[in-house]
Amino acid sequence: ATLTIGTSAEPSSLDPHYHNLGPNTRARKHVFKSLVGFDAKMRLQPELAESWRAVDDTTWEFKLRRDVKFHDGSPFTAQDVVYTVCRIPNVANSPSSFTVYTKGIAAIEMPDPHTLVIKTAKPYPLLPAELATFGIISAKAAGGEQVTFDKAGCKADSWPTSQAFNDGTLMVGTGPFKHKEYVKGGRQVLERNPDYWGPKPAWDTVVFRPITSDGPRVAALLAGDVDMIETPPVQDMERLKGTPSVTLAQAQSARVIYLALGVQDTPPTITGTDGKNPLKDPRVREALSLAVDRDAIVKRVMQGVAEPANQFLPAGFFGNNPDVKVHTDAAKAKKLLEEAGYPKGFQLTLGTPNDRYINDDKVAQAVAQMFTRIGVQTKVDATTANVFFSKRNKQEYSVFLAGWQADSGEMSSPLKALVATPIKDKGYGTTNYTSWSDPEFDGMLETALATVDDAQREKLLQAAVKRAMDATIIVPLHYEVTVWAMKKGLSYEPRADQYTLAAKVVPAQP
Amino acid sequence: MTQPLLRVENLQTHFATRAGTVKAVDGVSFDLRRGEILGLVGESGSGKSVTGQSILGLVDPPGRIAGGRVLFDGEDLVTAGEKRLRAIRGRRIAMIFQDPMMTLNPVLSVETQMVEAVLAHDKVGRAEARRRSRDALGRVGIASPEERLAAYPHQFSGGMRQRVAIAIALLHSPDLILADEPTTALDVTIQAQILFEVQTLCRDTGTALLWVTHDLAVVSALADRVAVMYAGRIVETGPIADVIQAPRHPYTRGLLDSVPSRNRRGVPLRSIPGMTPSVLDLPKGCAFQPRCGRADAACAVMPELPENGHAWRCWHPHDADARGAAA
Amino acid sequence: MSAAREETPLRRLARDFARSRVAVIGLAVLVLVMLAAVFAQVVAPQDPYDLAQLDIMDSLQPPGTAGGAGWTYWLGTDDQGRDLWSAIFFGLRTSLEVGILATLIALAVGVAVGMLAAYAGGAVDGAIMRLVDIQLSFPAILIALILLALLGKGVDKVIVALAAVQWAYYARTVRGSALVERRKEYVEAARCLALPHHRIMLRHLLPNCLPPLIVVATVQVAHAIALEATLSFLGVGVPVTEPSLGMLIASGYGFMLSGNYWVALFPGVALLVVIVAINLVGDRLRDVLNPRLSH
Amino acid sequence: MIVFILRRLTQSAVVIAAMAVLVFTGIFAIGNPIDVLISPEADEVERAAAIARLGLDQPMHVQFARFVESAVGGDLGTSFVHGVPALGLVLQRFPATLELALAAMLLAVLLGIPLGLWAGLKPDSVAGRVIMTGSILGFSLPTFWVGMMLIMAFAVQLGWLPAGGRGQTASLFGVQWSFLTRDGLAHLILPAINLATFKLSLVIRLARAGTREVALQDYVKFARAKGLSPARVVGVHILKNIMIPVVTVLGLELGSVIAFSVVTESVFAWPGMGKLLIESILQLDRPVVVAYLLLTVLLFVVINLVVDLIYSMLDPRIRLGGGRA
Amino acid sequence: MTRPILAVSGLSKRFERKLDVVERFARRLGASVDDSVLHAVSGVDLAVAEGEVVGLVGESGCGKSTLGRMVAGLLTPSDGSIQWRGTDLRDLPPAGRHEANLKIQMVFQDPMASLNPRLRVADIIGEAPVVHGLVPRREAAEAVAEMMRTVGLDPGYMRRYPHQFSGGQRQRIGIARALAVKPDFLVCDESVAALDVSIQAQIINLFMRLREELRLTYLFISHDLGVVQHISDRTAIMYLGRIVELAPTPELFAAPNHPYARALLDEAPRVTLEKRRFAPIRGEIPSPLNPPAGCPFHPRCPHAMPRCSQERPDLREVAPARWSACHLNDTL
Ligand SMILES: Nc1ncnc2c1ncn2[C@@H]1O[C@H](COP(=O)(O)OP(=O)(O)OP(=O)(O)O)[C@@H](O)[C@H]1O
Ligand SMILES: Nc1ncnc2c1ncn2[C@@H]1O[C@H](COP(=O)(O)OP(=O)(O)OP(=O)(O)O)[C@@H](O)[C@H]1O
Ligand SMILES: [Mg+2]
Ligand SMILES: [Mg+2]
Ligand code: NI
Repeated sequence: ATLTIGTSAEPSSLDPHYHNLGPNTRARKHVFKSLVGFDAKMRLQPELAESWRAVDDTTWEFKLRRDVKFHDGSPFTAQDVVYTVCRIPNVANSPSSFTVYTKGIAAIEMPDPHTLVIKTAKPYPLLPAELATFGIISAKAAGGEQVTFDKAGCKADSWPTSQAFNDGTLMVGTGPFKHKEYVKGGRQVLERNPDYWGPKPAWDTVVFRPITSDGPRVAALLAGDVDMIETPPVQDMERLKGTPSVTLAQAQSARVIYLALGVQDTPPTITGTDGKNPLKDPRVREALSLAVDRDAIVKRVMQGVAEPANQFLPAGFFGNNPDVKVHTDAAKAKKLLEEAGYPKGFQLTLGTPNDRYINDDKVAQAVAQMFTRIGVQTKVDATTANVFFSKRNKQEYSVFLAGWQADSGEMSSPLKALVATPIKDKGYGTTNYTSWSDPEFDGMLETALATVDDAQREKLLQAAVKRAMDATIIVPLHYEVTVWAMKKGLSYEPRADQYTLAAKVVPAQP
Repeated sequence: MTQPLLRVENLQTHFATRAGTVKAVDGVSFDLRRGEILGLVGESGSGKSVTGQSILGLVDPPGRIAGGRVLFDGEDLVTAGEKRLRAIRGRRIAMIFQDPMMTLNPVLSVETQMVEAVLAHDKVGRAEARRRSRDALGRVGIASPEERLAAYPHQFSGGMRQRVAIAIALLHSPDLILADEPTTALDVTIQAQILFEVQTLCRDTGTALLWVTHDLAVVSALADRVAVMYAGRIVETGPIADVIQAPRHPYTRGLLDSVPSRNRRGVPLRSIPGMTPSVLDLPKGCAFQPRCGRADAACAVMPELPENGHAWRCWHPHDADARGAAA
Repeated sequence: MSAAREETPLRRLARDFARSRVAVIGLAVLVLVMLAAVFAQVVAPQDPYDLAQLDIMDSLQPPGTAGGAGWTYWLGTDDQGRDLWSAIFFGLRTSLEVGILATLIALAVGVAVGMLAAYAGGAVDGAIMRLVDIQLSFPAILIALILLALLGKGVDKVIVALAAVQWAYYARTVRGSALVERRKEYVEAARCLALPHHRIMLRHLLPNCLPPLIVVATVQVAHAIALEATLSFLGVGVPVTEPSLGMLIASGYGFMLSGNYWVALFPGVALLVVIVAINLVGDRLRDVLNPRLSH
Repeated sequence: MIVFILRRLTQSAVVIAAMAVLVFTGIFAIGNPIDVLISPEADEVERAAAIARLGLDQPMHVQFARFVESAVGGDLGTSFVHGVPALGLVLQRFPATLELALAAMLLAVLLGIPLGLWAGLKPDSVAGRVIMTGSILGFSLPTFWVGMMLIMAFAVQLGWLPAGGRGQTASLFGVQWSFLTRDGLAHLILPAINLATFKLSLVIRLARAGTREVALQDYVKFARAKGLSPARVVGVHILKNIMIPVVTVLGLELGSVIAFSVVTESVFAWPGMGKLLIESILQLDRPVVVAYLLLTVLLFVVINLVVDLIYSMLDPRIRLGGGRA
Repeated sequence: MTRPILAVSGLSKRFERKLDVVERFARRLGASVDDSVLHAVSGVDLAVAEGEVVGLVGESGCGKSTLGRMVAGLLTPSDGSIQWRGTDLRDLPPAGRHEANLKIQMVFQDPMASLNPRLRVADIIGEAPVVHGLVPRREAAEAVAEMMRTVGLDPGYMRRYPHQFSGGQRQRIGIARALAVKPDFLVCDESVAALDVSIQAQIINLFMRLREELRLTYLFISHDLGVVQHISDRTAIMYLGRIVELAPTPELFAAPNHPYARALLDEAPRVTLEKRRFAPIRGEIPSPLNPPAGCPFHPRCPHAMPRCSQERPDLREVAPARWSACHLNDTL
């Protein structure tokens, strides 16, 4: 049987290490498995590694599966992992590579072909999660059987080009599907890997068709062109729900949509305050948070296809602090503004992309309405993602709307990126464009990130979340809910990581 | 007397325009015998061209023939069907237009345009059609017709183009050629050449010719008979010499008197006062009366045009011997 | 020729124009629409740009729903809770503003450049016309797309982008008719009378070059409106917070498959009516002003 | 003729050069592609490395010089996003767009000219008026709206035709074409109609205006006076004359059809260059945008040349006059 | 003859088209493109006495209009000089030249195209005198009315537009416009050619009346021999940019000297009583792009001799006041 899936975005390359991007990873996961995987709830699960354990704070041991064969029939061994880790920093032209996830590795040892010992320089609890981000390629197919790991840079005659993946020559993986055909912009065709070590997929052939416009993607499903689509627009949910030939699957994702409140000394987009930045006053920040009616946004703008957010990751995710709550109280918000010395409010421009997140600009407009209602006259500057991100990264917005997806599925990811004080070479505060800096918080986070024990780490993270939320630097709005729509007769277990995995699509049991 | 080749009886051609009905031709009648040359003269807008086109049923909407008969060899062309007309057009009655720049299709070669004219009426091969075309070109005095066939109209001068048009008209040796001011746009020396060809051809083939022009001089040199039109009607007709020598209608006379070379040098010309009336609001009765020195109450009724040799449509014609000062 | 009533060219134009009923209807619609757009504040119950007047809880109400603020949403609301009836008027205003201003700017630039080229001739003419050729040989939508990607969003930027892609049409048209008119004897007569150059250009040449320009301009207004709608659809037009008709449609586009047909339908219809009306008027003007078809 | 071609080529060279500079500086000014491309979790070291890999650490004029240098050698750079040669990327998408554009053009011409002739010959008839009204509508409707309506009607409601995508393709001359397979053809119909709507209206109007003008000319009357059948008068004498303006405009329009396919391709998810362009602009994939525009300019040059040749075939005054056009 | 009011000597006009860069390059590649020089008028000498009417006849494209337009200051001569009342126009100071330019006015051929359709008659006639300060703005209306009366138009029509007039009336407006700046010299370029015979006669009469009343001098360009014969004192016949014969009108028409003049006069149709056999000269006017060497008329001339194709005959006085450019005059 053939399964045709309409995807909302196309991978920019089939090279699994070229670009750390959702669609690329989705495509990768069909053909190249990684050491560690995520289940639908984004909990770690074994993949090519059968099991793993922390030998000590800086040493990890992975036991690899023994029954795994690459698509070309050759067996999967530890050398393939070593080669993959070596290759990752050597992808030509990669705009955004996976080196962030391999950097922590200080050394790799292979006691036997199915055991890996990985050493880190510091305690690195996130290692297994980060090993889940990239797929393992075949060292043999790429001619890298002799390559050994070297922290300073591995040596090889040449590294495979992305082109070799795009044209199929190196599409030799360990996944449930084999590469068959790829027409850029047109389709990607996969066929079942009969020798797959895991549960066999239900489909002989899978066709991915990128249909990036929302309407046509839904139309293609309704017209029967495709069997399943990713992320139908929330506007069409009602209709899809009412269409008997269609079933839906939806799952809360690990992506939070938030507002970031900038505390720069001179606010870039606030006027009416004599040049002062009102957001430096915690009361004002709290007032803004109180002004936001998250239920209204979820119900109206997101058509119910979202979950009001009170922190960076929904309940159930590692590090979620059940004690953290947010409220909506316009009256109190006004009062707080008054106390802070802004009884008449001020003027604010809210930056937002308009093509990055689901209904991003509409959410921003709703927020603007709500801010305006408590007296902060808010304008929305909605631009395409490229312009928005450039401006944001130059801190040209006092308040902006953005989203964060925790790829590792745990709280450290958003905290490290959004709230921590930026430290360039350590990857802290990479997306903290608020000028916010709280040394105490930084310390809490650092401790957590060095704690390998999960239970203890979770506690630390929960405390850090509380501290961050109390400062109201980030105002969480909602968690995106990922939706799949498919023909009646199919079922899909919705995934928090938002990936559409053909192997998990099954004909419904009668 | 034998039946005339062409007999136009009370022809009326009207144009329905936004401003009202334009009676461009309003009761024109004349005869044309085989081999005869009739000059149709009159000022701009008097209805000469429309008359010519009405004969072949070529008036485009909003114009239509509102009445009258056009008897060609006894057959009424006004009531004839489009198919019948097509059989006559080009074969028995040919037509030449005024502007040689505009009568040939600029994007088709001369050969195409001639051959299609042959093939429209005769079922002959292309080679034969081509041969005939070449001969026709030769007959109108075009040097090396073989090469010229392949040329396009813009490669010809005005005079040459008019010759091509005439050659096309001659392809089927028609009985009648309607020539609508074919030399007006040409220089005198070229005009003389064309007139020479036409004259020779008519004499040799016995083709009848209706020569429409506003130039009395050309008509006087070429035609056997003349008909003078004013505001859609013929006001005077007769053998050319009679009309020129003794114009009876005041308009004809005024026209002749206006010709500078018939006046003494330097003295004011005896012109017709006033201006050509708009066809839309003609006075009742004689259309010329507002400009006529002789008009009186009688002119409110349209005079008839008697049907004989030299005839005129006027209540107060000039005397036959009272000639103007041109002598 | 009736001596009593004086016939100015304008009056003649009006009379000829009025002979086509469809065109008169088109003109009437256009005038109505313009008035509605100008007086949008008065005609529309809600100011859709004033966020304080919007309530997200009123979003996507079907036509005829009673709104929270005491009036009825006759055409329903969009996803922001904007009253569509009001939004259409304000959108019309933006669309017309974009269309007309862009056209006027382009017209001004084009006429100046075109006249200069025609009157100066020679190398100046050559250089200008090459520029125009280059501009014209490149599709408007691409230039606008790139320009807008460059300039960012905003009504003013759209206007600039549209003017930048349109000026060449006018330049070419003006130059074309100026060259024709320039050869006419009345211009020679003016030169013979030693009238100053600027006077000949402005008083004699320009008015006679206007008819084709008027036609081009009307059509271009319609084009500009449609182009702006398309650009907004592609995500590079006016900002979402001040939606033009195109933007309204573009955001309604997302609702086409859902049950909320009104969000896309009504602005679409409004846009259609405006463009058709303009085109009808333009078409009629073309017929009336074209001397070759006038009889 | 040589002069003509030479002149066109010189002009085109200028256009291409100007375009290259404009586009390059323009896109440069829009924003930093790194902001979009790089993973937000990446740290500064990683950022710097990526910037260096893409060559974005150099000042603009150096980047431009490098670009020109390799462009002369036929290399328009490597896509930031896709990591493959930009030109190859665009070229790969080119057949899809070309196919769509040609199909639309064909539709526009094959329907537009007869309809325009009809409307021109009988301007006051009911059919003539209907055609003209239709063409005004076609002229006025925004393309994306029409496209969506078509999908709604024919794909969603009636289910006759697929809603988007390119469908099955077959290979001809080593290129994949849709029209060779049934499925592909079915996929082609709606987008082609969508893209053709505007041009169709344009052709109708041109043909009608031309016909009305040509029909008044003396040579048409003369052709009738020769006793030619109406079919020949219309089919040869009138048609050949109106083809001249139609061909000129169509030549220019083929370019704009290719450009406008941006919209249709977005609506119908047609995997052509236009869609690639939009994506590339949004992702600031500079090399691809530049490659696209340069390719388009080149295409226009070729089209214009072809049009001029056809034009001169149609109009002997140009072909034989030897004058400047 | 008194001192001429206007004299031209050696007046020439060439329309040149130079190759541009691309074309020059193309020529290197073997394309057949060349600079082209069109000799519209070549070395014309002509003097017009005050109050005189000089007719200029010739066939289409022979350069009549070009000559007229040079005289009227609309074209700059390529060579030669124009003297206004004895002074070379080039030697005059700008103000003087401006004045001289106003003194020479032109009446055009096409009664429709020569009037700006968007101006009222009052503006058409009154604009120039007001702009040049000949008439104060306040008195403009009166001046226009006066002018209209002069040319036989009803001043009541002052506020009308050109399209509301008939062809003859329009031509009168054109004349009034020229007269409004009080010229001494009128160049009439085919000013009656587009009119019907009956109207043409009225306009000719008007020209003759104005000549008397305003002491005007005319250069009367026409291809209609009858008109020229009627109106002009002297007639010049042009062929391919040159004057081939110049003589008092009656003498010229009675006995043309130049073979071309003879052919022209012969072939001009005139109203006669008997039918005529046409015996035209063959051939057509050669292109002024490459005029034949020697006598321009020699390819068509029935009397051409070998010398005619080599040596160009000068315009010489062959009899008192009669000038002709033909080698035959030498052999006599
Ligand atoms: N298509 C038309 N629509 C309306 N009126 C027309 C049309 N064709 C001709 N007429 C009118 O018919 C009258 C006669 O026109 P016609 O062309 O026969 O004049 P003519 O004598 O040939 O003039 P000319 O010497 O200028 O050719 C004119 O008043 C003209 O306005
Ligand atoms: N502006 C110009 N550029 C190039 N050639 C010109 C120009 N004006 C006139 N000519 C050419 O100069 C020659 C003489 O033209 P001119 O108009 O003086 O002739 P004409 O005797 O007035 O003819 P007609 O009787 O047709 O008015 C013609 O061959 C014409 O093509
Ligand atoms: Mg006529
Ligand atoms: Mg002339
Ligand atoms: Ni009488």
